Amino acid sequence: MQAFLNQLPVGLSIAAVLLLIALGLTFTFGQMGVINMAHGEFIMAGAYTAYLLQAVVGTAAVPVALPVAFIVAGAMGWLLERLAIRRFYGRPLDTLLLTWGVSLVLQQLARDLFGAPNVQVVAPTWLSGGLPLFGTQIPYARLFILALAVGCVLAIWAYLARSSQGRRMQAVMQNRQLAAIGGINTGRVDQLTFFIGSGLAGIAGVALTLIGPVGPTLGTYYIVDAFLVVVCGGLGRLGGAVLAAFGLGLLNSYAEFWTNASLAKVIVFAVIIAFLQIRPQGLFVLRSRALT
Amino acid sequence: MSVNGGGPAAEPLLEIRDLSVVFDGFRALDGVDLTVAKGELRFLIGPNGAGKTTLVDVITGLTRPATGSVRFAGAELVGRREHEIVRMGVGRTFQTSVVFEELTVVENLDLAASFRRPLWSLLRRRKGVSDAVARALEVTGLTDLADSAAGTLSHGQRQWLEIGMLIAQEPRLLLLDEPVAGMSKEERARTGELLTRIAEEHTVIVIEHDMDFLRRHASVVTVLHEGKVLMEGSVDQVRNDPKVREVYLGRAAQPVPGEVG
Amino acid sequence: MTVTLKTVPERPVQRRRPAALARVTEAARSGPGLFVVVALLLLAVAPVALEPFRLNLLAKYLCYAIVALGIGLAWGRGGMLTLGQGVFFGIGGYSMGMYLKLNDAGGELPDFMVWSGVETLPALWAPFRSPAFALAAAVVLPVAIATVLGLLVFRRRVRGAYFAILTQALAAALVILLVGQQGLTGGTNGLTNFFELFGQDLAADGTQRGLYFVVAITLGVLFLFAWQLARSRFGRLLVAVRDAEDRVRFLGYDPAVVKTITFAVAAGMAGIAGALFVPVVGIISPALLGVVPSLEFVVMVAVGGRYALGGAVLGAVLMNYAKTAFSEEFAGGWLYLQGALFILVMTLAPGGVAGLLASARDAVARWRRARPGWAAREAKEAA
Amino acid sequence: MLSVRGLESGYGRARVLFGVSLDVEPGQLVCVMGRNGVGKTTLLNTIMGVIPATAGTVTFEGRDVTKLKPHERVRLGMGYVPQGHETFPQLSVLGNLLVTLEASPHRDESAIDEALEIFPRLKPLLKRRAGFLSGGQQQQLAIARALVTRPKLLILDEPTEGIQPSIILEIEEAIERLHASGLAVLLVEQYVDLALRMADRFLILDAGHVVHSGSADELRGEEVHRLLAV
Amino acid sequence: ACGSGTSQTEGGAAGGGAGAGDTIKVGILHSLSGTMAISEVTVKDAEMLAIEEINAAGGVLGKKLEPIVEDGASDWPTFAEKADKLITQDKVATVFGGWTSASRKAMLPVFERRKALLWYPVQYEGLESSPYIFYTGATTNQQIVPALDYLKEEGKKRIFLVGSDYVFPRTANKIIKAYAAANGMEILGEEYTPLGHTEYSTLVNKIVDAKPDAVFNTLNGDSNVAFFKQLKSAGVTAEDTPVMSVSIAEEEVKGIGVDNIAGHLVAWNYYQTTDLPENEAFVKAFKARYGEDRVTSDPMEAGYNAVYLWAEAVKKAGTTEVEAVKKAAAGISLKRPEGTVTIDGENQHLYKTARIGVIEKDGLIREVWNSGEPIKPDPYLKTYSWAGGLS
Ligand SMILES: Nc1ncnc2c1ncn2[C@@H]1O[C@H](COP(=O)(O)OP(=O)(O)OP(=O)(O)O)[C@@H](O)[C@H]1O
Ligand SMILES: Nc1ncnc2c1ncn2[C@@H]1O[C@H](COP(=O)(O)OP(=O)(O)OP(=O)(O)O)[C@@H](O)[C@H]1O
Ligand SMILES: NC(N)=O
Ligand SMILES: [Mg+2]
Ligand SMILES: [Mg+2]
Repeated sequence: MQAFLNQLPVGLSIAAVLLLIALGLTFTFGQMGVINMAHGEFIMAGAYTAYLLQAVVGTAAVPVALPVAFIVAGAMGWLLERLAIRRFYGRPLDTLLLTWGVSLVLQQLARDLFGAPNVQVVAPTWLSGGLPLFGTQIPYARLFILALAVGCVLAIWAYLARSSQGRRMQAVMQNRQLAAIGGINTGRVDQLTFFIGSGLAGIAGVALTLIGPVGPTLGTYYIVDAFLVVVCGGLGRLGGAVLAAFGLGLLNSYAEFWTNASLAKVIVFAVIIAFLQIRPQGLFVLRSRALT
Repeated sequence: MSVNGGGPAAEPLLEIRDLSVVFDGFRALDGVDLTVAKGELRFLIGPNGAGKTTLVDVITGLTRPATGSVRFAGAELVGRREHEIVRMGVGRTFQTSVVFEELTVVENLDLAASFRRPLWSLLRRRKGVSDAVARALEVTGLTDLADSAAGTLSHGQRQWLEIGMLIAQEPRLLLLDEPVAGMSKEERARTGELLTRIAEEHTVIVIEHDMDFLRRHASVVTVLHEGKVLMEGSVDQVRNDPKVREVYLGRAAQPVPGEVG
Repeated sequence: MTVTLKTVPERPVQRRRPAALARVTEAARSGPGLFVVVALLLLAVAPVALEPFRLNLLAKYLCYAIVALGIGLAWGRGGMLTLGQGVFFGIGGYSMGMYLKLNDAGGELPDFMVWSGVETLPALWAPFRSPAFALAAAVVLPVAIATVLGLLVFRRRVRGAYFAILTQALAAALVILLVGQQGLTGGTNGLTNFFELFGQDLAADGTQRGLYFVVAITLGVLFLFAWQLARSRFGRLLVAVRDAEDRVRFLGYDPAVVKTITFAVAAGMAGIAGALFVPVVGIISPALLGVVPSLEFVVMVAVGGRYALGGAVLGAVLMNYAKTAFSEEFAGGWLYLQGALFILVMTLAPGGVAGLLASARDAVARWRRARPGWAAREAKEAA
Repeated sequence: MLSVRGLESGYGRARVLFGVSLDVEPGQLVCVMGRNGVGKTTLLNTIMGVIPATAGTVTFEGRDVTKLKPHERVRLGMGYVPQGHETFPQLSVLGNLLVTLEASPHRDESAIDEALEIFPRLKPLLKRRAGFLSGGQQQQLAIARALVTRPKLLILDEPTEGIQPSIILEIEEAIERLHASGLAVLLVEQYVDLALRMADRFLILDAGHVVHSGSADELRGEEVHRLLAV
Repeated sequence: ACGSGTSQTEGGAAGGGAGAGDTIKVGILHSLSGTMAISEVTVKDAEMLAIEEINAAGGVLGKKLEPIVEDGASDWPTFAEKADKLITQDKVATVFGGWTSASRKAMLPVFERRKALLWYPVQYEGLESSPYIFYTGATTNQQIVPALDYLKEEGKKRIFLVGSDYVFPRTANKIIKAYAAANGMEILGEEYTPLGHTEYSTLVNKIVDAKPDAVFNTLNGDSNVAFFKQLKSAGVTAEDTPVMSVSIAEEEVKGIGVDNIAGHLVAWNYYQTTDLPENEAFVKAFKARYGEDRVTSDPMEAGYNAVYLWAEAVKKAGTTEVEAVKKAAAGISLKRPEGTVTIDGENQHLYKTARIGVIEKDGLIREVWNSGEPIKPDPYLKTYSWAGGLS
């Protein structure tokens, strides 16, 4: 029982990380059907933004970087959309390959700009230490990430469900041509969607500087997991992504506690395959009348 | 195979009993009973949203009913997978036609005609055009377009191709969902002739809103309304039924659009 | 009115490709002449013209080409973007590697087991003493796994991006598993340090040349097989499943079966490629079959041209040749180059090199037809 | 109001339209007819900019719109209901209406009520996902959606396709009412009689060419059938 | 910024042209791209420095050295392919290269088959002694065993093992467990994570639960960053629970963040701070060549040494011919930045001095213990009674 309680906050904190990195994908993958393999590199860009800002603002880099990284990564996403992705709507699998090429280039670019070795972002002092709970301590950094994830989820939800921009985005995703002849400037909607999705990656990147390495390959460590969250959640379903992130986070933490990290990963994959047997389209399914 | 349809008393090919479909609490079908005899040409009409397409969806395995049974030639269809139902001899078209855009018209038809072949024989290359395909090409008038990709067909041409594919399948029961929608008058007439020809040898259920078409080709009509069978009868009975006029035909039941005076 | 963006998975995915791409598919139907030319180049010219080191590299590229061929079928024709071909390649490779290790160890424990502290040969290894078993396993295991997996996921209508990501996760999981079971699999090191194959010294130039012929001929045979498959009714059916899977059900076919068969064929090809790869290159390790190599297989196909089977082969040889050549010239820049090349191909020539060639041929044909007198000549020929 | 001159377009290298010209004067109802596959939908799509014109011009209210994007044409007052009753399947019926309303220049919510007055059968369905509607319901929604932008010219591609007879009458009435209130309409319609009853002018298309055009009176009786059966 | 990450053949001072007879080609084979580039590029830099220095001093046998640089791309089969290319195509006299054991294992058959020489510069798991490889990094009895000795001396008896899931950590831990059993130490846990793993909260929780005296860390690469960050934010301090690492050198400390790792222990044979005149010269030359902000580390120094050791053997043999060089190499002893190293002719490893260091706030490592004299290499641990059952 103690072990169970101990792992609970661990699972939650893993979930928060998964959720934060997957949120941007709910936008680009879920809303636009773009499988953006360079999402990981936008995360990396966010992390390096914090690193660069550190030279200016010192230990306040993490909080200051949040909005800046959103804009930096967002701008990168916007550029990618303008230069390449807009030729690819309706060919989601092609975007996967295209953006993989982009991700290779961005990684090498980071290596040339910042060097191959990892760099360090110093966390603000108020994020060091942790909250004692169930005999262990939950690091403040994790709580910060959790709060950040919850904040982003709420903001996105409000945006998608309540704003006219969000509705427009959904319309474009569901029927691009119809949206255009309904008077919607689909190009602008695409740009904005990609900007926000990529910007969220930037925010995730800043958060990740608190717990992991900051280097050119940062993105590659998270990208597969992030996609799995989106897949399990159901394409473009915010609620699904949240549930999936928490499900996978908890599963991961308990599986690792009772076995080991390697086996836990394998178990998680196995569970996902089994899960997709039951819910092939993820937790929250977008239903429609097939063929009609 | 060609059992020529006898009278209404002929043995039933399709028996639907107490069929209900519920979508998120909304009853799209509500206790539908329907019997179609072998060789019959049955028309299914009803207001938009009455549940006609849903009924076809259930018969063909696309939608699971909440309750009820669909028996085809004595076998239960509910619970079977779509392709199994097709293999039992039930074919359908779709309200919005779906064809394989990258394949040519012939290839579309050929695939439709080939499902009974053993899988390994599919590994051989198609040589020439089989009889079933040739017939489908001829009756749909798509011979000229035989080698164009189906993706380049117009709306109406696609509808023809869909019907052609259905014919090539040689099913025992054909379900046609609004086959003449979007067709010009002459094409409607041609489709009607085609339908009459098919109905000589097959059992057919047609969903259609075009009353002119209905009057020309239908004998027995079933009217669906709000998920229930409102009535069943001849075209005239249906057209003169006040309830049908109210919910379906509208005030001016007589001058139905498309009728030439 | 066509809907060009269909991301809702349950709707039939009907992509309307640029007309040029449809033509590429057509182009794939021609070309026995080209096949003969390439076969002659590979079998008669290359072994004479290339020194052993280069010939060995070519053999390696051709192994990759076999994998690419399978992907060309599954992805180009069937629309199944498999990001986990490394798994099947690896199973084939490990099957072969296990046999070679046991053969070299002469019934004793393979070297890596000794230093991993394994004392008796694991039961899993025992049957691989038999070369026949190993060769069979290299094909049968990938096919069996792909069949089971395919039936599981395709029956549940998991497709498109879901399938892609799932197979990617599979590759990631297998790598972790292989790395973690060091005593059984050699861990990260994988299996290497092989000495002989069927009594021949693997290092000898003669053996390597022989292996080259085996690889080239295998590729040729598999190519013809894939070609026939693509031209057959089954090939048409596969395209139909790719474009409107749900509609295919109403033609009386089970798309899950069609997809599973194709996926299994692709897996079998990858397995064969893996088994050939090991004696040619002399190593099989998790690094060869993880997420990145699996993606690279797909990249080869995309660059070569996914709509033409020959494109897959071409892409595999071109990409790997470029990789070798560039990394010899400017090591670190390879990533830029690969990335840039790839972005360019995907944006400007989605049909890949084969697509460009087909367009070029079209252009030439148009130009010739435009010349006066052409129509008359054509009419005469037709008569 | 709408003036099309020498319009040509097609798909890839396949040309479908060959120099089509037509005019819609303010308040006029112009009907395009022709057999399946002659290029009616292609014509409308080219007029709306969904397919680029390879030659010719489209002028709307004196402004050359040939190079404008579809959404820009909508903003100028061209409303389009495409063939095949398309919707945004995951949005509710109300969402479908709102999203076009919000993209329109006027953004006046009462336009939704006006549209619902014309199609009262949509009222109980407002909260339903559009993708789950029946074919006929989707068609009504599609027309209502075009109406909420308060177009000056309404372009309809076979609006009665798949509609129950009573509603065809309602749609017909609605179009007539809109027409009577001064709205210009460009209509593709297969029901000859309906077309003839409503149209001020008509146009018959065959194989991408205009084979006949004129006022409704010129086209009574048998001639229409002769022309359409070419 | 790594000075010359993408250069190919950085010629010696004289820039020896293609004219065959006047240069000796040597191969440099490290990962210049991929995940291992981060570490291996630094070793390549050190090796290039040694070549430049030797060339500046007149070369070997009167000829300049001409380095041919190839990229192993962090991919083991590529290492094998490139090794073969260097040997058969470029006909190099010897190759300096490799970092991971996996890359070495992949290259080994190539060198043995072609009877060519590889100089491998990184500490490794032992249990190997190829006649065509010279091992200039530490084997286990020169790094892991002394580290355990040190922990034992410090009274750290309850140990938790953490490692990346591959051959080096697993073999190292096997040795550690054997050592522990013989020396009254207790192993509280043994955990492996995949390479590149970044989520350590569960593992840290297990450590917190087990309350070990020390953690023995064989994690490799980026995982170390995540591990130390998460360890620190869970409240585990170097005072209470020091972590002894064997794969973290000066280069890695920066990326982990000095704050996160200061006070923890490492075991190597060399630090930038090693107080010897030879080292002072090395560090000075290195910084002059590559920049003041660069640091030197154990594998770099071992790579740097490898070039000098080979050059010395060639001089002694009077030829670059492999068998002669091997014979000449046995017993060569040089004063190097880490102290005196001597080639053990029996197994082609080096006698090396073991050093335990603590990571300081400035990111450098201060030596707190050393073995006093170079330890004879014993890759199979034959001289350790407790290691009897290991291989
Ligand atoms: N999957 C679904 N989820 C929710 N509601 C649905 C679904 N499918 C159908 N409906 C609803 O069920 C009712 C019946 O629809 P159906 O398509 O069967 O009508 P129909 O009789 O074919 O109409 P039409 O003639 O207009 O095509 C409609 O109100 C529709 O909105
Ligand atoms: N996407 C396309 N690619 C290539 N050719 C096409 C495409 N869409 C239509 N066509 C061709 O263009 C011609 C005109 O098609 P269009 O859809 O405009 O006809 P239509 O008059 O609207 O017919 P319908 O009454 O059936 O709707 C058709 O013959 C068809 O073959
Ligand atoms: N030899 C190593 N550290 O892999
Ligand atoms: Mg219907
Ligand atoms: Mg049309």
